[in-house]
Amino acid sequence: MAIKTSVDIGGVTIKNPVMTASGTFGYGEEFAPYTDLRALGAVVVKGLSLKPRPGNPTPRTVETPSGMLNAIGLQNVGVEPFIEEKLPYLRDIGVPAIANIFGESVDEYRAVAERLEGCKGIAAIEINISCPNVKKGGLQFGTDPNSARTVVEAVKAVTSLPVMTKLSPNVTDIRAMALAVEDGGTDSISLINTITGMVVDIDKRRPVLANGVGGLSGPAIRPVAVRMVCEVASVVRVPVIGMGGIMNGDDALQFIIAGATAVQVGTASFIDPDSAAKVVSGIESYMKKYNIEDINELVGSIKLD
Amino acid sequence: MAIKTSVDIGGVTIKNPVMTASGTFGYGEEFAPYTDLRALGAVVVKGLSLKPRPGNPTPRTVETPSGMLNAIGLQNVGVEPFIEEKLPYLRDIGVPAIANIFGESVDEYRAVAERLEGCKGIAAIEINISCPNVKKGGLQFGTDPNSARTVVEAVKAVTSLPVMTKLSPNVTDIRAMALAVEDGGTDSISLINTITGMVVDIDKRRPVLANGVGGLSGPAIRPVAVRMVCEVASVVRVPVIGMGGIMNGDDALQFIIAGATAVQVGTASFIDPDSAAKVVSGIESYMKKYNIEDINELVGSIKLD
Amino acid sequence: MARAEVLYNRALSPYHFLMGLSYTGVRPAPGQFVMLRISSGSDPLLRRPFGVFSLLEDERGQVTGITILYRVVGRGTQIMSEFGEGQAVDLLGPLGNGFPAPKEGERTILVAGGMGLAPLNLMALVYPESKLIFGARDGVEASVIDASKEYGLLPSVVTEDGSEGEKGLVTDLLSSALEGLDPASVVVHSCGPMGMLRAVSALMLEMGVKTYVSLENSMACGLGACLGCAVTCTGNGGEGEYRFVCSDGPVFESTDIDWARIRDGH
Amino acid sequence: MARAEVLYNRALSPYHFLMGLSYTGVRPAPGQFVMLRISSGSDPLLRRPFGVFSLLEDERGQVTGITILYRVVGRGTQIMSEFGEGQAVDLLGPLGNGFPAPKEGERTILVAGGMGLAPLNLMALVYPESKLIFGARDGVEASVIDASKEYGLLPSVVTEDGSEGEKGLVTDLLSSALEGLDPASVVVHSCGPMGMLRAVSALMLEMGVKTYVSLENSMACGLGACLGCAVTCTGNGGEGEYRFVCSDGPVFESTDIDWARIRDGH
Ligand SMILES: Cc1cc2nc3c(=O)[nH]c(=O)nc-3n(C[C@H](O)[C@H](O)[C@H](O)COP(=O)(O)OP(=O)(O)OC[C@H]3O[C@@H](n4cnc5c(N)ncnc54)[C@H](O)[C@@H]3O)c2cc1C
Ligand SMILES: Cc1cc2nc3c(=O)[nH]c(=O)nc-3n(C[C@H](O)[C@H](O)[C@H](O)COP(=O)(O)OP(=O)(O)OC[C@H]3O[C@@H](n4cnc5c(N)ncnc54)[C@H](O)[C@@H]3O)c2cc1C
Ligand SMILES: Cc1cc2nc3c(=O)[nH]c(=O)nc-3n(C[C@H](O)[C@H](O)[C@H](O)COP(=O)(O)O)c2cc1C
Ligand SMILES: Cc1cc2nc3c(=O)[nH]c(=O)nc-3n(C[C@H](O)[C@H](O)[C@H](O)COP(=O)(O)O)c2cc1C
Ligand code: FES
Ligand code: FES
Repeated sequence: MAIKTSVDIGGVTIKNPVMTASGTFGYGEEFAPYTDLRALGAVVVKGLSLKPRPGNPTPRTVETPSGMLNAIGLQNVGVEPFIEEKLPYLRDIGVPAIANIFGESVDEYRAVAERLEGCKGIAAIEINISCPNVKKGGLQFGTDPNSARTVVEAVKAVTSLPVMTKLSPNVTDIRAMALAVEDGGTDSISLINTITGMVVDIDKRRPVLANGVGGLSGPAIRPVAVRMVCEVASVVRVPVIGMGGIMNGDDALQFIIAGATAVQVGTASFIDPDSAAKVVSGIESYMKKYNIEDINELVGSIKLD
Repeated sequence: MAIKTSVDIGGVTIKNPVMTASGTFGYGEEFAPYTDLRALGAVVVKGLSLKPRPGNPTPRTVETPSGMLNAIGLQNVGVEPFIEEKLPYLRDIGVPAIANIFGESVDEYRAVAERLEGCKGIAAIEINISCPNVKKGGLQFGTDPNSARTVVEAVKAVTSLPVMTKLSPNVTDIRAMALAVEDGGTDSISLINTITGMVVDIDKRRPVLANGVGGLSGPAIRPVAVRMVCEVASVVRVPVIGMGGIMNGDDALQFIIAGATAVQVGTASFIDPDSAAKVVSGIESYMKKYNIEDINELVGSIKLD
Repeated sequence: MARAEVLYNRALSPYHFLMGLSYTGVRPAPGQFVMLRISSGSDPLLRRPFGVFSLLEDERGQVTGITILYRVVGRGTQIMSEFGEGQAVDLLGPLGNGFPAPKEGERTILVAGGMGLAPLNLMALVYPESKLIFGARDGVEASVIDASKEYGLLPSVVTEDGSEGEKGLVTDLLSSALEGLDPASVVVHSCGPMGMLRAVSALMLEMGVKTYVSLENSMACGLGACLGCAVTCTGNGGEGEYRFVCSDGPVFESTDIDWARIRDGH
Repeated sequence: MARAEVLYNRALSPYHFLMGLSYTGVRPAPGQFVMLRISSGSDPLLRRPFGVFSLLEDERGQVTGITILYRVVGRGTQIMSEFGEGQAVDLLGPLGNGFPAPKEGERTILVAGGMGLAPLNLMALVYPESKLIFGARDGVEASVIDASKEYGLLPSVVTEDGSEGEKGLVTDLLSSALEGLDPASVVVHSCGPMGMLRAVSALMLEMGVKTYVSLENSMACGLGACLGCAVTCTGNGGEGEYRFVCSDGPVFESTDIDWARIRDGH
């Protein structure tokens, strides 16, 4: 049986629905010794800001039950060196790169997007709105529907690339956030980013992470992520990209059945650098087992009664 | 060394800071064969409504990585049979019972609280606001600060018992919820209730739980719970009671150091029915190790820098 | 709660195992179950329920251990299948209410489907005069019956594909077993997949034979505390009500179950 | 990534173990490390990093395995200590950059504190002309040095409480070892607790001896991808910068580290 795994994730078609998640796969090259990058639908690179950012002091990560917290502080080389030094690798081997961008003001988001305009090898922009809006006193763009919409509109105005907007789960109503960014013109919606958490070192009586709090990722958050993807997919028209604790093909299928057109694999790549490729083959095995010719038949096939 | 573990949780003093969490310890009696109930600070009973509630169809529970989802649907005998049939057991053995109450309208909350007025053996009322407000079209009391404040005020108006209000973590800003219920007059604040999640059965292509979604509890959510307790403790004056994934004394100490005056043990009791008693002795060992004479010295002792 | 130790962990097929566990508490009655903790960490988090297949006794007849018969279906049972001798396992039980003891003059027929054999094997050992009927889908599933035969039990066996015993369903064997018997003198005890229990119950209701079924359900606590293992029952004056597999069951009289409101999937 | 098997898992003290693992990949250089997966489930979730203590070779000198020396400090190492022979373990590595190879005429001094012995033992085996200094808090911690002695190494030993070797600190031994040597001809390689590395580095800076330190840090990936294991370095034209223990290290020249901005706790 010939199976079709390619999906349209909003203005761009990728050969299979599996990407790596931003911040968990470096710039791709780091994983080349351990996995076949060409097996992937796309690689979403570490979040890019206008200027390089040093990130937070250490400890930056701590393990939690079936998960981990990270407070990397969005350390990155900055958009310019990314284009010069990091992007060529993925472009040369022919793997679509998705640029994850962030800023502390609408202007900064816009400036990063502008800089990416016309860069060969970039298939789409993913906007990370889980970022403090310094102009609004640190309130996150990702928790306020209006700020989120504004960011999306600003980026859309300066780019010809498809735009994916990545939602934060730290909100009361994820549907409201999704509708706001859809209204702002996003071509697709990805979720979830990490859930804010803390681990206390009871001997030192201070947080383990130097930053105090960090973002929870990994299998622990999967049920929350699946629920939110299901909620969002049921209210928006644009494609939804699901993530949160995906370790294998079966986990990815939960998201796809719940309504995700594609998925991203994050923390799993730390444990097994070949995880994303294994997710691809896991999905294919499932499709063969159930005689599903086109992955799109599965998207949102969940029976809610 | 004589150590003092008793704490004032807002108008009532319990001999140690460890309670069982509502819905995870039945009405106490079920656990008598497996643990010494008298070792506990208090037992919070299964949520009570005015009338008996049948609850949801099965499956009602499903395991997740380091956690579980439940969608029991608040099945309970109703407040009247509770007082007649269940309460006497705890009263007779001298363990303080805390009545967890809920309703689908402010009137129902008030009515349950009224019914509990003057009942011997009840040390406090815990208001579960993670409940759909049918009058407000199913919006949860627990996600809207104004509704939450209204419920607390209504209950406070009819009861002479100390009132603890239990917050839902499914909100953008837990501090705003905490301040609202403090403003409503609550004597203490407990958190967190479960985080909404979903698991999909990929073979049947439907949610595993008959109810679709359920509440995530267990170690998986602990980092989120500790973070929220820390946030709430830093803004309110009333005592905070922390819970979410506490499996042992060390876990409980994370919450206490982060600002909780007391803790509740939930899901852990399913895995080891003696868990809560073990948490008590774990806390005592820690106090001895660090020469802490009064548990209150530890409360909120976290260094955030 | 007791700290048990794995005495042996024998493969009966690639998927089926018989595990002996040291145990010295209350004597488990047929139909009762135990909850095993699979990991000392938090994944898998919850205990797993298993029926008691047989008892191990010392020369004075004191219980020194139990056996459980299990099939690998997921992560927990997969990990269990890798346990070696001496592995420490935390055991909670015996829990629940077993099968009612046969009364004088009663003919007891035990109808087991697949892994439903576990509690009925102990029943057959404790009440040797009962008749044991066992059905399985195929030869692999039927392999567990060897464990019963080793105890000298002489079950009637059917498989759906005829690869072991006769070809057919347990209801076929049950019908023949009842031939010539006074329905009022017979009690059927049954355990197995929901579809089979439904069929057995319907047939026995029709024939007027009192029937008990042992049910399974997702369980978080096993103690009647989480209210997770609810099963829809008739009763409550015809209005219907939930009862709990762990604390009210796992054995129920089949007429107490509201079969119409149960999905066979679980 | 490779599927390794536990060849042996020997207790050196109640808390210290030497584990042999089958391994046939690239030959690990002294100072490189491997990441082991402790559980096939999700708790513990992340791999754990360990230095390579020694290599196992066949008669032709091909690498057939590695050993790791570890101390039980938490859940992961606790579970490891219970691994039996034949246990399958998923191994990622060798990772990171090891110690620079000694140059002609260079005097190599290896300064190990506690578990910091692991990478320096391999260094001492590969470069037998180097001098190994080992310090530990107490006798229990010092027990690991026996594993080095079994390889014929002749370390100088100090303990803080004097229970093994001389009483003192590694810096005492290091000072004596340097007596009469030209500082410019010596290179010190060091691994151990942060406080010790700080002291060794300060002393060697003062004496003008080139020093390399092998650092530890919480690691999620070991591949330079998560950016979790950042360490504050001088450089970037004096502005300071983060470098990564897993991919830039674990071995750094001590003057590259911005010691003032590091907490000793980790
Ligand atoms: C009272 C009782 C007695 C039991 N006795 C036995 C026995 O003697 N031998 C035996 O092999 N099994 C028995 N079971 C079933 C056994 O508990 C499950 O097979 C086991 O918990 C699965 O664990 P797992 O981690 O391998 O699978 P999981 O990964 O948890 O689940 C794998 C699959 O099994 C299904 N499953 C999980 N739990 C149950 C359950 N309780 N009942 C039915 N399906 C389930 C899941 O829905 C899923 O499809 C009994 C169950 C109950 C409630
Ligand atoms: C490059 C490198 C090489 C290492 N080589 C060795 C070695 O050869 N032998 C050895 O015994 N250990 C070594 N370690 C440390 C080892 O990785 C940790 O002891 C181990 O990960 C702890 O796992 P756990 O689950 O037992 O402890 P956890 O429960 O994860 O933690 C228990 C305690 O150990 C601390 N800890 C956890 N990880 C580290 C770490 N990476 N460094 C320092 N402290 C940590 C925690 O903060 C906590 O206080 C090395 C670490 C690194 C980064
Ligand atoms: C170490 C680490 C760094 C991350 N950095 C970013 C980032 O730069 N931008 C972003 O949008 N998300 C970032 N994330 C979030 C992930 O892309 C993903 O949304 C989240 O981890 C949930 O998926 P997972 O459970 O599969 O890891 C990061 C996550 C981790 C663990
Ligand atoms: C099976 C189950 C039933 C619960 N029922 C209630 C309830 O009736 N009322 C309530 O306020 N919380 C209820 N909870 C939430 C717990 O009291 C607790 O807030 C939550 O489980 C987090 O703590 P834990 O991780 O220690 O379990 C229930 C939780 C579980 C797992
Ligand atoms: S399993 Fe918890 S009530 Fe039955
Ligand atoms: S451990 Fe991930 S970058 Fe070093």
